[in-house]
Amino acid sequence: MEKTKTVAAKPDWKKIIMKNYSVLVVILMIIIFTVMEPNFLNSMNIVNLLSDSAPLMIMAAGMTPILILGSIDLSLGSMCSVANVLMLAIMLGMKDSISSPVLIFILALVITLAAGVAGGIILGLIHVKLKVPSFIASLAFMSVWDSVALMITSSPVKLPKALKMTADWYKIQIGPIGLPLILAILVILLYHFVLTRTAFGRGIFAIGGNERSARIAGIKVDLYKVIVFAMNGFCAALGAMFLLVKAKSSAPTVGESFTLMVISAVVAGGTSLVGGSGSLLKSIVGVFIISIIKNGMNMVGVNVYWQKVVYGIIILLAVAISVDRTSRSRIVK
Amino acid sequence: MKLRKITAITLAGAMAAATLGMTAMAADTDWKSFKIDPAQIPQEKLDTTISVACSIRGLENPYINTIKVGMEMFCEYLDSIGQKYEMQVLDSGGSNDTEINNMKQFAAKANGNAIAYSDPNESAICTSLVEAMAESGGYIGTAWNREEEDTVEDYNPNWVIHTSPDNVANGKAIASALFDQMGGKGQILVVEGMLGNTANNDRVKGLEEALAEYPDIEVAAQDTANWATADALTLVETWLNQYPDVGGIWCANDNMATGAMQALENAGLLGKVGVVGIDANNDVVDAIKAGNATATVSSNGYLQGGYTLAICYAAWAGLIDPEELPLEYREFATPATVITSENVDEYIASYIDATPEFDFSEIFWCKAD
Amino acid sequence: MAKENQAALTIQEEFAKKIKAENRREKVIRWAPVLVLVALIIFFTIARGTAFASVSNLVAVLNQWSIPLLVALGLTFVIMLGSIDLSIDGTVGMAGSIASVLVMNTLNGNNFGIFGIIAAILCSVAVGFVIGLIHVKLKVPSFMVTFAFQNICIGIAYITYSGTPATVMDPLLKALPKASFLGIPFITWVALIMLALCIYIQEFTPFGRHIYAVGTDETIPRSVGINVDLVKIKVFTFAGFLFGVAGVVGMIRLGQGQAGIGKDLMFPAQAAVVIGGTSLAGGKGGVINTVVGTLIMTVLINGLTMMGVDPNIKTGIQGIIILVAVILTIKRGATVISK
Amino acid sequence: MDKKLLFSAKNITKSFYGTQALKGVDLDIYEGEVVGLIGENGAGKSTLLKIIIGVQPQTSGEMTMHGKPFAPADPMAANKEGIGMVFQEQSLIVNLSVGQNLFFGHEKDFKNMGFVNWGKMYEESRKVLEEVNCGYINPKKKVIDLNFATRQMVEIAKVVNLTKTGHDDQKCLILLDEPTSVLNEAEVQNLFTEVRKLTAKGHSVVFVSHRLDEVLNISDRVYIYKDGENAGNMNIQEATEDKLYAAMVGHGTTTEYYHQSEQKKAQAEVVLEAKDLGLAGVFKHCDVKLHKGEILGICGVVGSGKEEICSVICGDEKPTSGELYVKNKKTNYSSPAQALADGILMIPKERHAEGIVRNLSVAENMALSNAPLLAEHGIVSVKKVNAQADEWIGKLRIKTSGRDAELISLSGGNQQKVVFARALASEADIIILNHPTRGVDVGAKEEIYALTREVVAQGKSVILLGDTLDECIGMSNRVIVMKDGLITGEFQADAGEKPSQVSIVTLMM
Repeated sequence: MEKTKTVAAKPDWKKIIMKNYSVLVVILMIIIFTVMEPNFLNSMNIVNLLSDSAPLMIMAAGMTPILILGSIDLSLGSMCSVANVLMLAIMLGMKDSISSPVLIFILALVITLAAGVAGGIILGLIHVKLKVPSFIASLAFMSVWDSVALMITSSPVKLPKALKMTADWYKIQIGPIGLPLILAILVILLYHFVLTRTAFGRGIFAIGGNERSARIAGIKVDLYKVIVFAMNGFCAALGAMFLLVKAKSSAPTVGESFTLMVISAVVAGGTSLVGGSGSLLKSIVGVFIISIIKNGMNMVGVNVYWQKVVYGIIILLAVAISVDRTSRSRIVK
Repeated sequence: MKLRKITAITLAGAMAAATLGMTAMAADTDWKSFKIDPAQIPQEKLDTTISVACSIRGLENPYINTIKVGMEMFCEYLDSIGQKYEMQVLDSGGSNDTEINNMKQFAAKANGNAIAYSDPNESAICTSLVEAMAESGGYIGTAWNREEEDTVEDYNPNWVIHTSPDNVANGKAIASALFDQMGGKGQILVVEGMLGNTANNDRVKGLEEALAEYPDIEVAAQDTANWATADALTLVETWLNQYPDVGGIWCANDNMATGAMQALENAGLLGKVGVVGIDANNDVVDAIKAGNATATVSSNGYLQGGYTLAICYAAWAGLIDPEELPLEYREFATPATVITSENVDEYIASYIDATPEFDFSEIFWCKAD
Repeated sequence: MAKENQAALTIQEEFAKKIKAENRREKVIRWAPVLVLVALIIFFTIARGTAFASVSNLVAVLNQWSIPLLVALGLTFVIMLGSIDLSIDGTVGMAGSIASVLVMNTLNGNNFGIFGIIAAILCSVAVGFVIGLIHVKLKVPSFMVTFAFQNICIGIAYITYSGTPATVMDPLLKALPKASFLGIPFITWVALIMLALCIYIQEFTPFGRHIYAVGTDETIPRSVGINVDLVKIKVFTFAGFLFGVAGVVGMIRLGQGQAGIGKDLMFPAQAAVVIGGTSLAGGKGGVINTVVGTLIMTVLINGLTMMGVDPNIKTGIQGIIILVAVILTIKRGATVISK
Repeated sequence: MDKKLLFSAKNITKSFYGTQALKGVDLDIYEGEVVGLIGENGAGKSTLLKIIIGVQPQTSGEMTMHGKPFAPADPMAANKEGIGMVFQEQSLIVNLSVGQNLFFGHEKDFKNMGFVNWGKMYEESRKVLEEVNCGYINPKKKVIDLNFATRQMVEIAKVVNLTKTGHDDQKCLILLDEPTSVLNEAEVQNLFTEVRKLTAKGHSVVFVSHRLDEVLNISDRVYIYKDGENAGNMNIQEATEDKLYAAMVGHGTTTEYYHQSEQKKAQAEVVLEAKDLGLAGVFKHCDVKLHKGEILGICGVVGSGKEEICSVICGDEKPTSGELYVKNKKTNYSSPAQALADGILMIPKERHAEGIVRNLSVAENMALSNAPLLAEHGIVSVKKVNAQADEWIGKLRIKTSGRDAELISLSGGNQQKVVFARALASEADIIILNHPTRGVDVGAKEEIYALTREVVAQGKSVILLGDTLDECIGMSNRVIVMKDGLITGEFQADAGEKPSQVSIVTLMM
């Protein structure tokens, strides 16, 4: 009996550091960029760093559990475009019938979020019920959402002056941190809590680790998957709202560049693409890695022709350092 | 002054746009001949490192490269007057969000000692870019895309100027050139740029205006090639099987015109079908000379990039006060040239065979009269 | 009524029936991509008649098919490993741009002819090799390595011509897009030769078998003593080679080298490979599947263009047809896992 | 012993990340003999085999083969020396054909002008298959289309062939790591015949199994390992199940293996009833009743439908005919989650594929099925999860570095214990045990039997598919026999009135 007694877990610092290399990457990058351009850490840029990343952050929140499932969603950016143009179209539609801009904003937001959730559910159902791999299902939906966005508004639309005040909150600061980022991080923390401390969340990790085992163990695999995709739609729509108030305008192509950026941010944070492991907290770090690279390159003023080369190399270095190598047996695909 | 002669063939549309800004007909002709006098710039300004940037939407398009070159020419001028500076290009890759972030970060870096040329990705984000710069105290000049309701006076003094070669007019001008060449009747193919993009929508709007004036021209097919050469090639290649008797191809930019011409060449129709585009890419200009293309429009990116920064610089250096400038000197059209077989030799001689030279001290020389 | 019938059957008969049904289903799944292709061709022929089903359009389709085929072939092997390659847009654009500034062109005085082209392909082979090396040795997921190299290679393409793309002046290269042999365009021949090479590698070399094995379960070949890492590096390198060829062919087709040659090739290629029936999980599918998949994509785009579908909804229709085609090729059932 | 020594390993040790898996074991194999290798899970059997085949190197110790020092860098090197291994996990590539699998890694031998000559390879394959009496297998067939037993024979054929390539007169050593776990009785007999044929030619075989009867049946000599050390070896003439058991576990055996003294009669209440249940092409007309507090054994060969009937009851597959009543309520499950809501849970047979989540911790794996029960207001209590893990780690003697260890770091048997703990911890009151003791060592088996008794004593019910017939009879209150998808017999099996094995086997075959 005594030989099987479990030892009280001591904090294994080596393991903790190995599991959190991505934080080291962030610190390293901050140091390097500050040395190269002292203004990198001036107050205005810190404010930029701590508010610009909000849309990316919120979308990473939706994508992380999808990657934990071992799935992927390539339609995220296009879903975001749809929500972006839809929200402004709704606001414009209500402009004449409802007098309070705030009410218009809230109503439009609610409808948009509902649309995002609905979009996520449709994708989730097709993936789960028809067994279409999420990669290809979402790839098809990328095209579909692109068309839907263009059908809603074929041109970018500006937030009319009468409704501009609804975008003012975006600039509110609490200390150096912008309100949007605080909202995004709150969403992440809440979602993180759900993922780690509810039966649903624990189920997600089990499904990602071994779907058959999870199913036999009585976990509602299909339902949970659809919920995760619905949440992703929700986050995409929320991110779309952020982009709307940030740019004070909508555009049917606005989300395009986000899809791969979001996935790379989540992976750079340390969530694995094969599923079963990962964390939303890591994704916060991942988003900062991507944001700092982009910000730092603008700060340092890299030659325009070299920008993409430098961006690619830094991302590669960041991921190569932060990738989780603690599990030796893991196969990397 | 060959340059003068070419710019003389400016667009009626562009001029109309210019007159829009002329709310008060201030006859203050002095501004036109305003010259930067380096001696008036305080030494402390010259010793301050000013951050110079142009914000662009990507590097796929050679026209955009001319803006960058324009900035570099202007920076050579800064060298010549002993101004310290740092130069960079902000590439948005066609993303609104990235362009706004870039501008905010650039503004943060420079702490107010900044001037920027910006080609907003969409008109809807123009003011967001200006706002980023205004908050830091830097100076910005925008080009092309801006919502009609916005005016530079909303962000005094930081939004120094907005110049606008008129996309609607450009689209219409090349369409008219094409239709004239076709004898006013026949089928055309329309190759659009990226859907949902302001520049594309405006150019197509210009095409539609021209179509209204030429009732015998019929659009056989219309689709997007996403501003890309390869996509245009595929598109036109397919269409040519369907409409072998087509008389002309209207493309929303020159990259796509290149693809259209390649498709024509493969089909043995090069030179027999008119092709028009916008941007004055070298290969399209050469094709006009060879008789393989009909027309393109030069918006003169060198001039746009260089002079916009020059005016912003004058504002930063305190030589001009934007608030005192009459509106017609803050919102105006830069010269755009329709290049056809008539003036192509001249254009080649001054812009392709020779690098154009500009005197950036005459900051308002860039204003189309 | 079905129930009564079943009651009359013995287990063995039921079993035989079930196997038959399964085989039938299997057949449908196996042939679904071809059926989709045939259906598309029939539909477009009815809708657009001789304009679609003409020799000249056949030539156009072959032309338009060549580059996607080259790209998708390279991707097929990568996907058969269970990995993914996002670098396509970059590598293809890079190879095309490098080639254009090394052959006789409008931008500089270079005139290395065939050596310029070989050098350009070697560059993308090198990129493929480095991708494989980093992926295998540093254990970085292929998704991330190739995403990074997508950016790096587009950057390199920009650097090669710094602004104005080089137009090809080499008379031979200029003549090639129009050249044809037996009625089939030159660039399609290039693609077909590469296709033959891929079939050879897949079917007639040990390497081809090893790719399947690594994709199925890499612990198995490892236990037999096969150098799994080397197999992966070879696959990425070979993919790099095919992307390089695609880039050069794209440059020849366009008569110009630019980063844009590779633009938007990647996602359609992924779709084509999967529509063809190659499994994203690895170990299943192959080159022939990809031939059908790329043909579906090419015919679809060609046909929709001819139909004059509103460009705003064209991509949407493409998406739906991709989805339908994939749904037809997928095994379903409670116990099937899809990621 | 007049036989020639073929292989010898002396004082082999192996340590992994700080834990000592082998503390010094020996193994001598003479030509033409079958050596049985037994020991509890984690005793070091698999580790030693992996060292011999070259998957991993030993930390210290020497090996010789054919009298020469032997240190293979990889399995291919071992093959060249005449050592081949059939791995515990299947190692065929399912999307390749049988022939391509047989010669996997050796395709170069068939290369001609740059092309692999598949025709020649298939011809050779046919010869190889015939040599192991499997000429009926078409070498061109894809492995994915074969059943597990056939795959196992292909696997054995592959190893036999590999070890012979190039050296026809060389004597080989073949390592079989639990080769019989997926085979039915007839196939096991067939395998043993093949093994005998091989040894008759002077080759030697190492046979690892948890089924002591099989070890006694086939082996000439038996080695016993315990906790990474030698625990003796004996000739088969002197070995009995009791002796082997004692040597493995380290203390005396109890013949009351199945705790029959604690077996209680089932209650009258029917908790689950299947009426005319059927799954097209697999089983039909099945009427099954399960009583409260009952262990119902289902016997049958692989393919009799006993596995699938469990899949249907636990909700994994939908029946195509008949009705299923649980606690007098008609059900129509479309997922195991729905069945769990009614208190039905299955411990699956394929542990790796369906039982465990390898990258989650021990504690999390145990909490998979009952997370909602460990929650307060929907929030899962980490304390409770940990407490539950500690409780079961102790109860089942699970060998792990702690509840937070990733499950994959545990040995196979201990993983099975975790899965077992999960089912017991859940509030399910109808538990389907599908080969619960597969791959579990003898000591742990006994604990699992005792726990099963405890479970039914609490009023829960169990459906048991035994790993052996003996187990099924010994544990059950009632036994159902299935053959070809139909129920062919039913026996009362309360303590003291157990049916004979023979009477059941005749209904199975």
